[in-house]
Amino acid sequence: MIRLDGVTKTYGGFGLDVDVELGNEITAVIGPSGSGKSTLLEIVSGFETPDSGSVFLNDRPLDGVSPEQRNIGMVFQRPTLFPHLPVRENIEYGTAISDDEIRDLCELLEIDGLLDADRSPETLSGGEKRRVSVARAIVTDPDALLLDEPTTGLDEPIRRRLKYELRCVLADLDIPCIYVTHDQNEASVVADSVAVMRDGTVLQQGSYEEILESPRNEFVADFVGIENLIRGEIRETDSGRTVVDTGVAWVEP
Amino acid sequence: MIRLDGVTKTYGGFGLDVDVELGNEITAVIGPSGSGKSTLLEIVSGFETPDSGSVFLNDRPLDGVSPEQRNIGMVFQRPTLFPHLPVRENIEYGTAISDDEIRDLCELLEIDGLLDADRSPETLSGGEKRRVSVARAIVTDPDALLLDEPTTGLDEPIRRRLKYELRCVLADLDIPCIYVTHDQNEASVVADSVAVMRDGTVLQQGSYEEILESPRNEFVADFVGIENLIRGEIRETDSGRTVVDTGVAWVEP
Amino acid sequence: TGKIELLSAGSLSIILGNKVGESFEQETGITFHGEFHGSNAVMRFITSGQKSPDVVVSADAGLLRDELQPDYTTWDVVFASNSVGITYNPDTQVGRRIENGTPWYRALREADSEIAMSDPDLDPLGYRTVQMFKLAEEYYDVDGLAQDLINRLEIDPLEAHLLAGIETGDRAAAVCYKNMAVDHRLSFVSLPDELNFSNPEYADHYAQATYTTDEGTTIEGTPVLYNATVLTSADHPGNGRRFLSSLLQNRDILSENGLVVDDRFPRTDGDVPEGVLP
Amino acid sequence: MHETKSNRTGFNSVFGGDYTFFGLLGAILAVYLLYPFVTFFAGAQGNGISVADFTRPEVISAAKYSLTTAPISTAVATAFGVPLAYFLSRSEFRGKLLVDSLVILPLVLPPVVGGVLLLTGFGSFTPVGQVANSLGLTLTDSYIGIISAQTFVASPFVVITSRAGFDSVEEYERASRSLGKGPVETFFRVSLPLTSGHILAGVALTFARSIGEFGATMMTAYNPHTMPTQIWVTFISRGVYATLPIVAVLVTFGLAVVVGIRYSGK
Amino acid sequence: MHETKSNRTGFNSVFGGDYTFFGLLGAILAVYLLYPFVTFFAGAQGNGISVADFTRPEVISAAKYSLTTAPISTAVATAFGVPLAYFLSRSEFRGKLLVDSLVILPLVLPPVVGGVLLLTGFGSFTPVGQVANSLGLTLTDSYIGIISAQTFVASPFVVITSRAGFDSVEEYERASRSLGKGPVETFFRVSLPLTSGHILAGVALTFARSIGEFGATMMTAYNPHTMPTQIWVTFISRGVYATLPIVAVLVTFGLAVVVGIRYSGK
Ligand SMILES: [Mg+2]
Ligand SMILES: [Mg+2]
Ligand SMILES: [Mg+2]
Repeated sequence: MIRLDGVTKTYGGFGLDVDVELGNEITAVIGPSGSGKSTLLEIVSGFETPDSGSVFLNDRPLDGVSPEQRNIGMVFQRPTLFPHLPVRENIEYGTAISDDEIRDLCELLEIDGLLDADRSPETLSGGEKRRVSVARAIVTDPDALLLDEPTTGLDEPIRRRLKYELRCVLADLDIPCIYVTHDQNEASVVADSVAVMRDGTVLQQGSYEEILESPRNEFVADFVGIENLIRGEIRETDSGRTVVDTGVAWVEP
Repeated sequence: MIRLDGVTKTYGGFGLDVDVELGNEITAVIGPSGSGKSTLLEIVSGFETPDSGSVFLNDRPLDGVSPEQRNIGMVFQRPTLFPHLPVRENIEYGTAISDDEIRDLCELLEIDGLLDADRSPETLSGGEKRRVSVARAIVTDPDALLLDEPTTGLDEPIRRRLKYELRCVLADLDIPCIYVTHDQNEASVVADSVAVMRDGTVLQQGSYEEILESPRNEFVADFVGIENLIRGEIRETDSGRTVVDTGVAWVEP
Repeated sequence: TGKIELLSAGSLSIILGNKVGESFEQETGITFHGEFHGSNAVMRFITSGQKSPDVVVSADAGLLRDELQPDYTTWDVVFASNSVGITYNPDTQVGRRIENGTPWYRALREADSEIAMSDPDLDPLGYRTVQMFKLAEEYYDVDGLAQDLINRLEIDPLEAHLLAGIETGDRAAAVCYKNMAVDHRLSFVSLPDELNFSNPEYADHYAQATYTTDEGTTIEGTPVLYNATVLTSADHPGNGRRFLSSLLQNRDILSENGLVVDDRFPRTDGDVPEGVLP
Repeated sequence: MHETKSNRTGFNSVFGGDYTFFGLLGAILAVYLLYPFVTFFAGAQGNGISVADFTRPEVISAAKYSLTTAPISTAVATAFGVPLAYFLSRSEFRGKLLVDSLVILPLVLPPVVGGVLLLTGFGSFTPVGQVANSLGLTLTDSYIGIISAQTFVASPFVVITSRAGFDSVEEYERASRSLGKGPVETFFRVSLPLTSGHILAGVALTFARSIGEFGATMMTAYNPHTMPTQIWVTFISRGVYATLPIVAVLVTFGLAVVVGIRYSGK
Repeated sequence: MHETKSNRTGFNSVFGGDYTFFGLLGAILAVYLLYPFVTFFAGAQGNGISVADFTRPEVISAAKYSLTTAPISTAVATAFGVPLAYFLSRSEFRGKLLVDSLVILPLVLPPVVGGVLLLTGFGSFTPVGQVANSLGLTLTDSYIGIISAQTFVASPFVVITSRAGFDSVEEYERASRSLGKGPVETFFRVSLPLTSGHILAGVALTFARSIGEFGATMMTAYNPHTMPTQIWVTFISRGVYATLPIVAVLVTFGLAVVVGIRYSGK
């Protein structure tokens, strides 16, 4: 479980102000660019220090804990495979594991063909690079996993396939996974729950269905892809009942 | 039509020695790495000068003609889109064309969505980059087109799709296209005819079917993917008839 | 044993650095370190606390006394003189005319190129050059000679650079000390004692010629007198005195290299310590 | 990367991590490089150098000569050095390795020796010097002499950095050539924009080196005095601390350009 | 890119194209830089400099001192300059822009002025100099003095090039940190291998500058003579052409290292 407790961060004209709790499931963080998604990841991973507030990982406060001591895996927008190391040494960079373990993991991610000899990461395709970078992150058995738009730059069919497979792999880990994306469709496929961000704050958090059913405001509705939004005026607000005039006749069948 | 007439080129331990004629069709040049495929392209495009012999394009000798005067389009292994120019300016780099023309071309290559505003080539997916680089080359209406492993580094599904589409686009151009690949399957899908290279020479040239039916030697057979090769000894060579002892009983059904 | 550090006028670099220094090292086993700059730079290094040698040698006896007495030393020994003259490149118009017997002042005055001199604002050789021209105007009785020659002058920063210009073909002629031309194996025209600043007896005559620096200080002509001292704060004062003594005994080396060493030297100033004078 | 506020330690790593190890090692060099400036400026204050000294005529004159030569030397070095770097990056010829190495010679050589060599090449009585003289040009002790010394000493920087840039954009040039553009058009439309960062870095270094050039300038053009020459003259005639105004002006100009170009490139 | 045989023109572009435009412009600078060497060596021949002059004791002694100081200065500059570059690339702190600019100051300053400043900081009568003296160390006119001058003048090169390298590998370091490796391990396993090209280039420049350093060395350590100081001394006492043997040796050493590092990097 990851908890951000009154976390704020200001620089330039931008301010982040977040108070959320993320369980052992896959949470998609969506929102337009500049909404603070990447900054959120940087604070959780420890590459940025919040101005105030604290981050907790399984109730352990992470104040003053440096990135390498947090045991939080990361998958970056660019795959950042170490170009001077062969694929296998990339995967084993964080921890040395047995031949059997690495074989199993790579079969799961369908990259077992890349372990041979001294294959350089520069010879890999875009999709292969992403898979290797996921393998490299989860092989260290992290307590949480952060993914920053891990399918960006891939062609659509590869992207589609990768996100379904990521869904399966991440769900099996049973740790908090924060999956940043700007694509609500990707969020709906990969994640158990969704957090919608704008201007440095989390507007709404919940399962995709919850948000679809009752978006907190127009922005959220728009962003999660609700297209049948009907504008109206609130006429009456009774206890438990709201009468809305949408200007459209409505006939109960 | 491209003709290489006694073209030789030596450097280091490597020597190229080629004598071929390539018609207004797609010729796949296949062969292992180091067989001289890329050098062949460099000589045709004018980036390398042969030690002896000449290259002819539609019977015009290209001796002393610099690359930019040959009117030969190129698609490189790396897409080499100019990073400082938006996608549209990349496509129009060689020649300015009308909105309609560029729209038609890009629809054909399914990249019309990328022409908007100032989209930078760095934001494109691998497949999109290749398509833009093909568009950039053919928009100048070249007299020949050279492609150097244009699908390398792409994920398999994207690669499969791109090669089929390249097949269609290139066939319509009705100019000589030299398509270098190390993948015989890709050659069979894209090309009308195939030239197999090894150690700087063209071992055999013809349609894929011809080569499959009568490979000149074991290397060619191996390289074009014939797996039912049966070794044998020549017993008799009569006029028009060769009796081969394969050591296997053969019963005419 | 131990070592000795010398800070000296650049024009003595061969004599002191190679010849006297080497023989001193061999005789005494004392490690000799010589460092050579223009005399003004030498004084500047000492008075601004950047260098603290044992022995200081100046190409201008007055300069050393003005700058170093009484804070850094209380005495000195004048051990030689030098003469100012003309060095030239024989492959130039000026050089050819001088070799053909044209008087030096006519050759220079009618030269087709600039004549090099040291910087009169920084270096005694520089202002002596100007003063020498003034003396020459009277001596040869040629009106306007001094100003004509001064107009032809091009300033080189340090004594040694003058000769670089002659050697490399950037300069036709330059005014320099005799020993410099000897060291560099260059052609040299000697001047009469009335003009060459070598004779201490002509001190009053030399003093008639003056130069005013761009700082506004007026300098009178003085004989070229090389003097030396051991600094009060020297780390190796004993070695320093031994070096001076050795210098005063090696008169042959000095004269072979173009310096004037006759019975007028050495001349002392202040209380010279024991063991310096032979 | 955004700038973060300083925290308790005074240092705040952008990685939230501990860079003390590197900071301590690096601080040794930083202190070593900066300490002499501190003692110098502190000493000058104690020696009564005042603001008025900054407007002394020789300070203004030296600044004028430096500012009218260093930019020209930089422009000359760039105008010829960038094509040279490009030619070396693109062409093969007999003896290329030699030319390639020799153009960095002035970097290895002490500038004062470079100055002597320039005199052997361009002095008044050398063949080149005589031709120039007959055209009314003086190659030594003149504006030309200053520029010639600065260019000799400083141009290797722009050549080296540009060459590294050009070596990295060859593929893009092939693309341009195959699209019908000749070498010159390709150079201006592709190579130059893609290597502008490298070139600017070289221009900055060349300018810094030019404005600080003393050794070679002293030999080829003691007159008129540039800032470095004037620093030397002032040092000899008036001592270390009297040089403060020119040192301060020189350092300010040099740093301004280097820092300016560096940050404009980002 | 493979080397091609020369063709009729003598030049053979690897692009089969016409680089005359660049070649002609570039040749002007190349000739300008090389011509003084030619006149110098030609002049020396005419002045009877022989092979025997290369084995004169002062040539051998100067070569010895240079070769035992320049590598140490380069090592010191690298050992402290690379961490400094890394710290500047990774950390934010008050006054960083200042430190960042000031470490390139020695590049702008004429070396002889740098030498004067070093004397104001480390001379025998300064506080630092007195502490060193009491420990039996002499900071001027000694091995330490030579190394101190060379390090001051040459270290900015390795700092500048390494900094550029480190600025480009930040993302890889984040990956390493997220995989549990601390800053020091990350530095040695990721940052250093990925920036070795930049660092080597800086080391080469620093070495070239160190071995050719004269201006500052003359001030802080006129003795013992390094090659550049010996060139100066020979020049003063015996003239321009007598310096040829040391100039040749100096240039050979400097170039060998620069070229060696350059080609080993490829
Ligand atoms: Mg982002
Ligand atoms: Mg190839
Ligand atoms: Mg891809």
